[in-house]
Amino acid sequence: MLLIPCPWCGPRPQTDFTYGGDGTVVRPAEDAPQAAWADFVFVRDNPMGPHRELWHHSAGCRRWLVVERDTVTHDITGSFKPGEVPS
Amino acid sequence: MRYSFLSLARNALTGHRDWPPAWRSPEPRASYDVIIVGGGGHGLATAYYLAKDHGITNVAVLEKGYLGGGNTGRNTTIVRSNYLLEANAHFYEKSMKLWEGLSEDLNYNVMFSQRGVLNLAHSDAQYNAFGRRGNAMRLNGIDAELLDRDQVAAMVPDLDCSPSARFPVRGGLLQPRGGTARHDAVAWGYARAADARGVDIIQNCEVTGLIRVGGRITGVETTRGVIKAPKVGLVVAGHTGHLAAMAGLRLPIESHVLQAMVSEPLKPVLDTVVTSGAAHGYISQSDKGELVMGGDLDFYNSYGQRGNAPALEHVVRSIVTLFPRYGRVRLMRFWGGIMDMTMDGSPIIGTTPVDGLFINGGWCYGGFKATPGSGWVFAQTLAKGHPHRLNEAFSLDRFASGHAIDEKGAGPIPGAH
Amino acid sequence: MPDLARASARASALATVSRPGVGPDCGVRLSERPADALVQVAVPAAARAAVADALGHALPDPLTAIDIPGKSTRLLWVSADQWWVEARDGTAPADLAARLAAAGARPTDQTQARVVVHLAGEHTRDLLAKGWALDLHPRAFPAGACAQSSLAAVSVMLAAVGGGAYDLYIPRSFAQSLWDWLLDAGAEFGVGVD
Amino acid sequence: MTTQSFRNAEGGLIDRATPLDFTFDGKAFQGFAGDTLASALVANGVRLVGRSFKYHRPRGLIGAGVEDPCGLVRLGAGDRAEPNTRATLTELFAGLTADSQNRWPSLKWDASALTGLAGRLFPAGFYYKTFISPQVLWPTYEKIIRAMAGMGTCPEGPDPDVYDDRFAHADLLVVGAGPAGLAAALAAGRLGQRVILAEQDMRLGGDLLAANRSIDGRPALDWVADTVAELEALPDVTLLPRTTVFGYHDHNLLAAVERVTDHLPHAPAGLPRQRHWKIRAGRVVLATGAIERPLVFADNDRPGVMLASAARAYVNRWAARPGTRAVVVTNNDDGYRSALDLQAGGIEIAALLDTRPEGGGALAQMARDAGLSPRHGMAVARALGGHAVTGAEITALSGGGATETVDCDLIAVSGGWAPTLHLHSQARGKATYDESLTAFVPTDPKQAHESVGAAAGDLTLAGALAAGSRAGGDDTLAPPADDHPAAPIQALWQVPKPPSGKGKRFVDIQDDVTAEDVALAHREGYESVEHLKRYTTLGMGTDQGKTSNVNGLAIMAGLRGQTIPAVGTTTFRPPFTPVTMGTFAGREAGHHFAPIRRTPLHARHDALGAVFQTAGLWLRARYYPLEGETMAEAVAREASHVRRIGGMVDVSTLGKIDIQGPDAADLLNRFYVNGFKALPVGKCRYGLMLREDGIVLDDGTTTRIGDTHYYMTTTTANAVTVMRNLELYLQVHWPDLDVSVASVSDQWAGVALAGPRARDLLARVADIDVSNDAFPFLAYREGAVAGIPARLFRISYSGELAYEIHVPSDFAPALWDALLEHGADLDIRPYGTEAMSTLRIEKGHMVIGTEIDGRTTADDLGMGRMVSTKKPFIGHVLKDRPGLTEGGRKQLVGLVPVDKRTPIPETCQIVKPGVVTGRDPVPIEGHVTAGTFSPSVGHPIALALVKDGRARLGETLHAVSPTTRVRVPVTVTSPVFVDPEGERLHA
Ligand SMILES: Cc1cc2nc3c(=O)[nH]c(=O)nc-3n(C[C@H](O)[C@H](O)[C@H](O)COP(=O)(O)OP(=O)(O)OC[C@H]3O[C@@H](n4cnc5c(N)ncnc54)[C@H](O)[C@@H]3O)c2cc1C
Ligand SMILES: NC(=O)c1ccc[n+]([C@@H]2O[C@H](COP(=O)([O-])OP(=O)(O)OC[C@H]3O[C@@H](n4cnc5c(N)ncnc54)[C@H](O)[C@@H]3O)[C@@H](O)[C@H]2O)c1
Ligand SMILES: Cc1cc2nc3c(=O)[nH]c(=O)nc-3n(C[C@H](O)[C@H](O)[C@H](O)COP(=O)(O)O)c2cc1C
Ligand SMILES: [Zn+2]
Repeated sequence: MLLIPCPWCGPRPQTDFTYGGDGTVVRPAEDAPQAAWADFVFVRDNPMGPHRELWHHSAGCRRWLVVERDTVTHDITGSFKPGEVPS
Repeated sequence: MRYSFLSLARNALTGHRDWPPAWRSPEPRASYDVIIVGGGGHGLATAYYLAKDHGITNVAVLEKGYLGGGNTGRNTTIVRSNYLLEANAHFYEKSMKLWEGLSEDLNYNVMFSQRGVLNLAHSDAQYNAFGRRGNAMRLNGIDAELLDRDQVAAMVPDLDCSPSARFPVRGGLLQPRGGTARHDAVAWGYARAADARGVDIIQNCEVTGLIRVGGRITGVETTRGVIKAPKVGLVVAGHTGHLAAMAGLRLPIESHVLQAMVSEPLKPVLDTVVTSGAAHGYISQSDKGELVMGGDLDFYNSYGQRGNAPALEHVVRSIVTLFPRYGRVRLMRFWGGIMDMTMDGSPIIGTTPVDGLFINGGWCYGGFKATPGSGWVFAQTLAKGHPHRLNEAFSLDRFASGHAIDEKGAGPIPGAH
Repeated sequence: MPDLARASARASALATVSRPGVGPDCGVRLSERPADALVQVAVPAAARAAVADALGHALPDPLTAIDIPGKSTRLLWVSADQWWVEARDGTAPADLAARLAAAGARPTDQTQARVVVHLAGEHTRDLLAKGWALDLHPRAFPAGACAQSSLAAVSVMLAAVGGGAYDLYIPRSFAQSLWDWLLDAGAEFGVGVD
Repeated sequence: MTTQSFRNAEGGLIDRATPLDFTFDGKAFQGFAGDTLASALVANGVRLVGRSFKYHRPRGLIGAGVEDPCGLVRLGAGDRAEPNTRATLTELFAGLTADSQNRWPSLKWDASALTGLAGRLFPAGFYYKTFISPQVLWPTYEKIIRAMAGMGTCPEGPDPDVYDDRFAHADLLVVGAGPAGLAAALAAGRLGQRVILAEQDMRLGGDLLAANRSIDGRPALDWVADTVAELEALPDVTLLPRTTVFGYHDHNLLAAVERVTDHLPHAPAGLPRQRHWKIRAGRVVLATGAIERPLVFADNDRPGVMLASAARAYVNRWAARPGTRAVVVTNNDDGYRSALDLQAGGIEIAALLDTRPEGGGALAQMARDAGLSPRHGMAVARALGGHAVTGAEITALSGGGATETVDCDLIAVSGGWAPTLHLHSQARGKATYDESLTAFVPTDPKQAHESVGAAAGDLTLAGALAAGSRAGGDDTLAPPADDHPAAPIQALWQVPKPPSGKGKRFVDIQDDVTAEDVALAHREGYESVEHLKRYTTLGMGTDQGKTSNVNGLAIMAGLRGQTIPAVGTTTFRPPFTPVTMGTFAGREAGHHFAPIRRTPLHARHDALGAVFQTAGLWLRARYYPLEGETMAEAVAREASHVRRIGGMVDVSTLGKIDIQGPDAADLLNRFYVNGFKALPVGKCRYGLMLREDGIVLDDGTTTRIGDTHYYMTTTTANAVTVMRNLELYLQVHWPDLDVSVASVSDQWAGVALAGPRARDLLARVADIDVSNDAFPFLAYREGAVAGIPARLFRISYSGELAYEIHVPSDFAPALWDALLEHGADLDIRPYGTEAMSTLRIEKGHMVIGTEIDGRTTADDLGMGRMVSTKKPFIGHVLKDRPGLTEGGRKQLVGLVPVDKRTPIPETCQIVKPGVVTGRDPVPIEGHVTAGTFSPSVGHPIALALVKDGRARLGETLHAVSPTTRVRVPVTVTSPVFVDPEGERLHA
């Protein structure tokens, strides 16, 4: 069971969270073309290695957070509030 | 040497010293007509049908590890064609028909065991949904039977069918022709048969780059050097996204871990494959005697090929809840595999925007059953340069165009199959 | 117009559960402690001071719960800029909510959304540890700490209230189910209901 | 009763004052407290304990602990039987019963042993080569193969026992309570750390329990006793004997199983049988020891061939002699220690063979001093005997193969020690081959763990104590110990076949894999260790190859002409030893598999005799049957009662969300396809939500209850998803919107009051003006109902004049009672979800799962006109993709049976009338989503999704269900069967 550090609550078991997928995809402008929207909804980098991803602390503070986790080792190297993610 | 009881007996007399290798271990040549990346069941089947049906034998299968060491070697071996949507139904049924003659075709016993696959329904709503699916199957020419609770109880006596169960059994959808097969044998059988037709199977050869010239594929870089080919097929399951990125492609795929487990071997206790979507678990018994079980994904991107406890526990909870008799049976091993989860739960088999590069992937957690059919249509796609009627719908551009094949209706979430 | 007295007739979510008596060797004792008001409040940063004024106490830090001295009111942190105000002094939820709204916060009445169960006894931690993944060692979770997490697959709030006792805030619809679980899981230690 | 004729009169960690009776294969025996089943069998001279997996060869005990591959029994009987249980890990208790497995009719005379005679026909993987043609015959062969395979038989019935989960946290988890582990725990414990020490054995002490060693000049067991006593006194140290750590997961979570009551003749009430510990540790010390390897020679599986360390463990720890006259064969110094201990335990050493050409360290000298005469360069070539060893054919390894025969009943073998690095490897640590040990040792840990003592490849006692102390945080603690300088081990992976060529040389003794099978795999190209494993089943048994894997891969390395590290190992996977499914499931199985959600009115429904239905985690009142009524009758009665008179239904399961803030209207406008900006205070509006891909997600009503305050309802099914989505968009995509959301699903209960007399009843109990003018369709008011503060909505799912009354949950029973009481003379009655469904089908309203099935668009459902073209909302772009807008899509329609009589089952697909359903695929026109008998129109009706359905009104199609042999000619109609103008709604 992963131990996910919530920026608000501290480290919590994975079972308290809901996974939200790739946290780097950006919702397009409302008037962006269909192709951009299809990209946002369907297409992913799916990297082997560091991955920034969304998790929802659903059994805790109910905040969404951005976790930086290696998809091979599962090591977590960062956890951020949305909007405070370093580039 | 053809395999048969007679040849086995003859070799017994000579202490089995004369069996030839099942496949050669050739050095890679400088170029091939077709390169298949990935020596799992699908890649090997593709090579076999390329040679057998299309006469294309100058083919290499490149495998980074050992043959069948990917998902082919780690899946729960359920074979079925019980799909609702037409594209799926026709494709998987083609695969089922190939299974039915596969051991003979390959001259290798893949132990295809049509013991029936039973999906449990736990409510009227689910029972009706299964009924609709079963009826769609029947209209698509596929066997299906809708069982009520008593029929289920008679067929699977160890199942808790009491009305007081947490998720009472209402009935089930049975596909009698569904069942299991010996997973490793499928890889080995295809490898041996492809090798016999001249295909080079090259193990311990990892593809590290895809070589493109002016939007066309011309070959691959590997840990054993550059190998040229005008056509390259990616058949790497959980690594599809990783390989496609080498050609600059991003895919509607995420890689996730699915876990499976086996119990200690038991004398026969379970003669059917039983699955419960509501309880998130499925189970069968292998010919060697272990109970083979699996369930849901771990639900986060992973290339770890190992799982974590919660998903595992959930599977066992559901199995013990459905089958209270198995509580004292011990588990002896669990493991994980990397699934290429697509955004609609259906595979992608066909061409790509890169000329000469073809993809066969996105099998989610249901591609073992597709192995023969997948190889068969993909061989045709590679040979002709365009998809067969049976895999036309599984195109890469279906997402952008709104033609997703969403069997579960789960939407663009890479978690369903 | 019918009987207005009915309005005060709150029916507990635990009205029909089994309630074994407290024996001499009960390792865990449960009791239901309905709050008079439990208001969830989102407090915009600008309204913090006003809200503290209205409550007569500063809002607690993350992961802590404070019993306001001299008042039967507890403040619990629930999320970024969100707290629960729990009153046991007869305050009506609507009045409390109105006070908070007047201070510029956004109150939501949750008084009847949660069933509050008090757990005490020497084996309380052992019982909770069967379904609660967070560390309850007094060094990690001292009196005054609170946390939301899953207990036997139900999302709950747990507050350490001192003396090895805890208050458990269970979503109402799950209360009976979780109560049954507590009795089953606690059988090893003996569970009684005060 | 057989006497314990192989028990020494003195010594051992057994309690001779507590004799315990037990049976094996029905025969009565006695042992002592402190025994395992295995040691008690040894003490009673029982050699033959089981039959092998494939050839059904007679098998005895080979090990004394987790490594033993063969001593598998069926423990107990009936529902509590435990198949494949290792005798070496089973603590003896009074009344224990055990039976051997995989044999018929008896252990001694097993008919299937004939397969062994024809063994040549069954080399590794034989089944791949035969039973191929004709494929249709395979099922017949398969039955036979399945019956022959397998090991134990499943318990007869449902498991009667309870299992438990237990989360734990520690600064330091120590796995293994040998000298290294005890020292680590002690050091850390003294420093005030929170320590958990887990030991699979019933006793703490590890190797010291079975060895004659001394620490600090005193018997080592005294040190163990002192250490355990001190640990027990430390408040933050938890000692867990009988606890196997079996899994090492990510982020330092380790899983362990504690056998709580397995060793008790009668389990005390309330205690779980086994406990599943989930330990999150700051650091982990792996002090798991090492496992001795056997030697590979002909017929090395005969009962009486035993690991030398096991033989000495039986003698030292249990005072039980595994034989009377032994041949000891070793390739390393430790074999001498075993020979000495056996001799001291009263076993005659017939021969002591050292496979090394010469040498031996201090222990060899001690052996010579004790009168033993080691013979160098010699090995056992073949064990003699059938059901038990009767002798050994021994041979010089360098000689021409000449053999001599030594009479003996025990062959004690030592092939060297392999560190128990399973957990280290599970945690992604590396294994490096150590030439000097001829074994893999743990290196490069990837998590916060370290291996110490024998587990790290240090086989000295002083080393174990020192490394343990250091790992515990204090390297000054370690006491000195009695180690002896050792001479190097010899790598010996197989002894050549005897000149007679007789016998099978087993590598994996449980799964019957021989050195010849390894060679066959190599010959046929299955030469990767992973192929070797899968082709021959080497290491795939219940012991997971603890004694066989290294021998097997070393033999393969030899055949491939490569080094052992180049060939590599197979993957170590959890569990370290097999764990019951019950333990995995823990308490949250069966009844507690998923928590149950109940509405505040649950007890009221129960009292009214409701039949409940599961909906997700919820239990909902489905219908309230009268005496003798079928469900269909009850539902028709309830539904028609609503239309004619009035009824009330519990709608508390709806998702309810409190939305506040200046941008709330904007948020709603972005979530729903229809406009919400202009919704006035005091009004409700029905809304439809899409997913980003343009497919319908959910529907519900949202009410503006204050200027910047809204109350949203969602479907029961999507309550969680919609709430999570609101949070996602507010927190991630649109952080600029100033809105707060809170789920209030549990705070509010809801009752829908529907039917012509609904208003009459409401007027009696509510304190507001409920006239049509004052409270029109889609109006909202706050007021009191029966004195209860309530939110009142004039909305209707049934299509009737209807209201929803929401009250805080605790008041719901009072509300329900008041409505029943004041509605009694109006004849307002409760109805269930099934009647609600009938009413909605009559109105063509859709639900999640059938019409809103994750594939339908707003237009498919006939809601296209609701979709705004003036504003963006979630899904607005992708809903226009060609695939979602082209012709031929399925659209929502109604169906009426042509004969106006035959019900249309919900399982139906739809075809054209002429289409014959048989073996060939036929075109499908659509499918039924919902069907019911409509009391309002007086005949069955259905909703369906039909290709281009709206253009086919009036067409006759056939609803077919081949699985249930149903075919109903139907006419396509509008999906609204009742009150299409909505007059009742507005009445
Ligand atoms: C636990 C589990 C249970 C499952 N249960 C079922 C089931 O019951 N029924 C069912 O139908 N399906 C099931 N599946 C899915 C099924 O196993 C897969 O869909 C199927 O086996 C995929 O076959 P494949 O040949 O495409 O992939 P694989 O067998 O994974 O083969 C791909 C190969 O590509 C190789 N490769 C990857 N990258 C490179 C590279 N760069 N260079 C060279 N080679 C490379 C890999 O090593 C691998 O051998 C399950 C999967 C798992 C993990
Ligand atoms: N000279 C030799 O050849 C030789 C060989 C082997 C051992 N030894 C002796 O053995 C001792 C080694 O001490 P040590 O402490 O390293 O090992 P140990 O063997 O004494 O103790 C290891 C302990 O770990 C337990 N264990 C293993 N895996 C476990 C798991 N997953 N869960 C719970 N418990 C588990 C075992 O039951 C055992 O009690 C020394 O006395 C050493 O001299 C010597
Ligand atoms: C259908 C099936 C049956 C299996 N049966 C066994 C078994 O009897 N014994 C065993 O040790 N492993 C068994 N395994 C698991 C394999 O040992 C192995 O864990 C799996 O193929 C994944 O490979 P890996 O663990 O080497 O990564 C089985 C796997 C599958 C797919
Ligand atoms: Zn949090």
